[in-house]
Amino acid sequence: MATILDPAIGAGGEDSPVDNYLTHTHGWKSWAFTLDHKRIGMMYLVGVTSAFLLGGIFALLLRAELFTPGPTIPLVSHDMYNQLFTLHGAVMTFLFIIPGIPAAQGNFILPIMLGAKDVAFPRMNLCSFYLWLGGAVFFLAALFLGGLDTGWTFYTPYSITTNTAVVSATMGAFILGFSSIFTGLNFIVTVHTLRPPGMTWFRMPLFLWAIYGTAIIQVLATPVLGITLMLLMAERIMGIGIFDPALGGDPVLYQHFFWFYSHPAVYIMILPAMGVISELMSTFSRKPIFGYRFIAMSSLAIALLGFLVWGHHMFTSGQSQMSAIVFSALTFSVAIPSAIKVFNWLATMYKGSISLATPMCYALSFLFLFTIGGLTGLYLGSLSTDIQLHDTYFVVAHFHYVMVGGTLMAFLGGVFYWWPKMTGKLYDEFWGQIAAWIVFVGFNLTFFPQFVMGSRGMPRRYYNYLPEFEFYHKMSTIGAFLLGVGLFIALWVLLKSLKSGAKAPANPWGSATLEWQCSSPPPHDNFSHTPTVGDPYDLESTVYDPKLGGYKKIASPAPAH
Amino acid sequence: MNDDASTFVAPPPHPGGSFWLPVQGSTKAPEVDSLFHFITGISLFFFVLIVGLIVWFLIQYRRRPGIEPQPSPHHNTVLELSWSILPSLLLVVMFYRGFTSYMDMRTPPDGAMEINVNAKKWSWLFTYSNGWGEPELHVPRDVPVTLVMTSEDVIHSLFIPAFRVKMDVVPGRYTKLWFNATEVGEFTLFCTEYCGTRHSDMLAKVVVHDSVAEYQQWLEKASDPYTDQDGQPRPLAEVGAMFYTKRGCIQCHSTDGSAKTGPTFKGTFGTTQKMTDGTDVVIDENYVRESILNPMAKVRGGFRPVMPTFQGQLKDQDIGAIIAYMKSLK
Amino acid sequence: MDTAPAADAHSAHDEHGHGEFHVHVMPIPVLLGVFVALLGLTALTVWSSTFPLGSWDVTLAMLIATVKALLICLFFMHMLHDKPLNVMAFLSSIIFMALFIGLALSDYGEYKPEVDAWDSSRSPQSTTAPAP
Amino acid sequence: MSAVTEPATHDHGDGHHAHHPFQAHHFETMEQQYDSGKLGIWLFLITEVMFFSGLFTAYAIFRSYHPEIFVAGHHFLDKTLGAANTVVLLFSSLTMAWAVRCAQLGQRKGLILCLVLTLACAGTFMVVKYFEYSHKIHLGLVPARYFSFVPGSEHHGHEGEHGDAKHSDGHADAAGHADAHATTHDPAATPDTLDSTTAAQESALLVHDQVEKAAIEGKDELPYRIGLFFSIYYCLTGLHGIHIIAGMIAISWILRRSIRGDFGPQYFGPVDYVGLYWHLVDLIWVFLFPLLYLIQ
Repeated sequence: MATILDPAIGAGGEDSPVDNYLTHTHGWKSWAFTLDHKRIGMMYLVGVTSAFLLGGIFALLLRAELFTPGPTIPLVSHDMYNQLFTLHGAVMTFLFIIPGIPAAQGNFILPIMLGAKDVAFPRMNLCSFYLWLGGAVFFLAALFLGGLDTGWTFYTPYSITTNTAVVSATMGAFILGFSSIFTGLNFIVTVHTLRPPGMTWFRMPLFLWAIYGTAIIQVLATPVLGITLMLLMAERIMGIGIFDPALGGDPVLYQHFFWFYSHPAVYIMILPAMGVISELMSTFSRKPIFGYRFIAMSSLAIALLGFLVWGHHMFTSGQSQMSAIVFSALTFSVAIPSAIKVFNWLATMYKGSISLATPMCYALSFLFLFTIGGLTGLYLGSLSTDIQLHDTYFVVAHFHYVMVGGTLMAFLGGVFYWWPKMTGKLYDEFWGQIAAWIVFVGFNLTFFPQFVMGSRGMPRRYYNYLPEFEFYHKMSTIGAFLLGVGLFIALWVLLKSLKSGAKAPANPWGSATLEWQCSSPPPHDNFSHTPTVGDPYDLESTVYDPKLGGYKKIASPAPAH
Repeated sequence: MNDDASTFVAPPPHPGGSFWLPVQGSTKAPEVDSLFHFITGISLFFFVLIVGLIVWFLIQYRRRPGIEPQPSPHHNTVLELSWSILPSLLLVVMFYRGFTSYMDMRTPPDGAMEINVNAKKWSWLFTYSNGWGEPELHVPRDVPVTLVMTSEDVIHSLFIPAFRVKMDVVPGRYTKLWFNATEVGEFTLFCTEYCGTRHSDMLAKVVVHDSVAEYQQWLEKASDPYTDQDGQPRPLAEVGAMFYTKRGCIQCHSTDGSAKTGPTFKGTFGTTQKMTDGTDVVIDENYVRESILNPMAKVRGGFRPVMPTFQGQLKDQDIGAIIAYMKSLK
Repeated sequence: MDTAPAADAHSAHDEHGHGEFHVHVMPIPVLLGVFVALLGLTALTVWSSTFPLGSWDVTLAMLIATVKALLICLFFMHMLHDKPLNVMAFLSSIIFMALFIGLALSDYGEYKPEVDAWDSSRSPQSTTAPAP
Repeated sequence: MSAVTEPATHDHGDGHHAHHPFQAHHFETMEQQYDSGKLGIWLFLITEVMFFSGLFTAYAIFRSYHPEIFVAGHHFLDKTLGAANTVVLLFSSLTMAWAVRCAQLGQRKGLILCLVLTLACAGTFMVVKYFEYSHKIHLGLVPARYFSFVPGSEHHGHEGEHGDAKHSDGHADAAGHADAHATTHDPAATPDTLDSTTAAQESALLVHDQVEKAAIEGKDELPYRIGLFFSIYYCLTGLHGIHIIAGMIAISWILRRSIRGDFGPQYFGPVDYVGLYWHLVDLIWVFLFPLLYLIQ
């Protein structure tokens, strides 16, 4: 658990009471059985980051093995390599990127940003964290019970016939599904019933719209993952044969089941990231967000359209022509809301006063990388080019650009942005920006060569590859280690700030959303007085106060909205 | 020799490929490539537009003391509608072009030459019109070829980058794929659906013959292993060695005494070996024939029962050749 | 999920004291009436299954089951007097289920000939698929 | 909802505010707490519907494209037991709705009586299922891989023929346990054929009470994918059975609290939410019964 901090008694800040959510109660029991959404958010943050570290180690081992065409590092045989990429995929998706922003930052920020005292069902929130922990335990158990070599997609009939610990891993993913459902359910009810007076739907910050859209997907799609994994376990234990061709079943049916959840799941991953970026863009350009309603509505549009397009993962998997055409057409419809958001963020920067603080560095790299990720999705959406590019490194590069370039950048931007609020400490701005740019360069060096490799025909999940691709693999491996270095520096910057960071003012960035109206770190009950709900992007109403080292809210001259 | 290294000798990459895409080896390749470059053009335009704007805004509106953000509109419905409708027109064009060439790529012309493909854990088998099976795919130039594919265990996927074709090989049903090769020479065929340990070694060579005559000539010579180039009968053991490599025995049975997934062939013929159920069996003609056709009947002690059956892929004469080859490995 | 902004969730003020709130209580005759109707429909569907209706029997059985489901939802589950948000949420889950079943069904139908071709070719001597 | 915590620092705007003993600290009024609970349970019911949607999809696909296995398979299901179970569940739905009514009106004794009745019905439902399952497993009618039913062997006197030491213990997911230690039968025991039209005409109008004699006289051919019918049957009814048990646990928790006298006109949320869950489980059975039992 995070070390218990004793915040230095801040000189400034009109109400930085000694009593905040970290010092309200002490002892590990007060953390283990807490009902406070802020503590649950912090516990999730620690858990999710360690899962990311574990997944990252698998990634570096994997990339090291691919440095040369044949076997490269000792002890890594065919089977070991297959387990490395499977565990990298499974740990990263189920343990890090799906719970990442919604559970770690959403849990902490949503109630405060909404102006509520806590989420609607605090006990279900704690239960969701322990389900995440339970799921993680099952994954680690699978590690020692023979590993997992089916790919994070568990495609049948391979996942039925292999003798690795598939049942333990699927049980882990099954439990993590419930953790995700509980989080989503909690957020929908909180947003619907716990809004304070004055907080109408169109006065909510865009981060809440994004989290609300994500919660809809979590509630509607995750149960289908639950039934898919339960049927897979029944296949292995009872031999029900629905997905097993040897018993008359159909493996393509499994792919329909799996992708019906997994495509909405990629929107569970990207939507919260878009929410964070909307906040960062407005705050660090000192300008209200451009096209608020369009961004809010495109969040919901992505959430609902996300359910219509799962077939584009199966264009070459034996799916019928008619379905492929229908899915390809629908896939292009999903590209529009994302494009609207990117253009609106750009318009927000117009005539602003842009500061390159660390969160903004991550937000800008999000814009750059997510644009490439989105545009390469067009190749995979149109049918004939997808025939050539499916299951090659082009797809690997595409989804890493969208997931790492998108969600991880927004996750890091969000962590740095809310770090003063969460811990009451300011991090070292210089090293933060250095780390951000190393991560940006390292990322591009890792994944851009994979686009070229992929379109030239390099299939994915290959242990041995043809010598003609060696140059690109070498660049990609070097880039991967550079990315690793950048991420470790970022982690070091944050941890150092815990020890020796300056005391954070209530509103260091000058944002107008509610979470900056309470002290950093916030008191146990979020607001000693019910907050006055104004326009979340009325930035003229906050003025920099050098004595405070932060911004202070003044009566805004005219409702600018 | 490290057990993990690949045993496949890949032909060198065919000249004529561009930076992004391999050589255009089939009639459909130019169509796919032109859509690829069309989308690249659009993507480059939007990419340069967006990144250019970001850089310009960063320089122009960088936060400096004394510079306050000037008032600017917070929403402009006309602008919003324009940057939703215009891109969607481009998307419709992309979809339409992808859809039309996809329809051609998925409906084989009637009268195309049929070759049956059998994929199994980590090797390909192409069965030609005269029933002869080869681990290599030989096709004549400018003749539409349809591959009728099925798998014997898990899902594989046949991908020939040069021909821009890819289709999964699904157990429990047939899937089709067709192409019309235009470039003569040798290409590589990959498996692109994860299928287990040696997924990355499941490659095959694709040879495009210059004319139908040359292809027919190759087929005759290949489908009669018992006579060599100049018509003399080839020694049985040598034919057995060829089957040993072509039918994939090499992947699990070694000939240097070392045990791999399966027992070694070296020095086992005629000896008595213990089976998994403890009984002793003499390794004679009958045992080899039975183990090839029904491998689960008598499994050697200490080995996993994973050998697939070769029923219908090895004629009796071929099994005789393999037995002769095993005898020669004293 | 409805996108229209729901009415302001709750009144800003709350009455003095416990904040009384009234929920519709289902009268006993309605409960019993609905129960009898459900029994009747069950008998109907069992009775109708004895007739050889061919492919129509599924549609008829589903029709009766849907009527029974509606009865349970409206009365036993108070959907009649519930907030529209809950009702629309539940209906959206039915829509997404129909979407899943519909697209998966149509896809399997399209490539079924390839499965049948393989079935018929799976004659005894090809042992790729042991009969279960 | 969370137990009452009287927040020390938190004082409400309009002076002292008498909190209901079961009002959680972060809710303004009891109505807000009830509304959030109601939305919460409806969202949970949505996840249940989507959870079962997977099984209904599998059913729909195999029913519409391999109808012969359903026609052949449904003979082994006993319609009368199914109908009895439906009536039992409908009655339990009535008593549950009545229990919610009693809770709203504060009639403690009526509430306890209705809850006990609902629990009793749920129990009888599971007992009936136990008999159905154990009988089928005894005959070898289990999911595809271990399907070892030999036509004609179900008549009396052939008990020991395929004497597999199957004993079905408990009814939770009997198929699961039974198969775990099912003896490894040679799955190819059942001859397979694709043409099952003879079976269809044969069974058109046979309605018997005894399942052994019912529809299988003289029918010796079973379609190739017959095991899949039983896979879908066990998955659907087994999962539904698990949800019944979860419902029984929830109802007994509500029963304990109502005996303690927690519920009244101002605080009856939990009874309402468990009631809604129970009605959904009954709803699923309303669809399951005709789909599995009443097939032409």
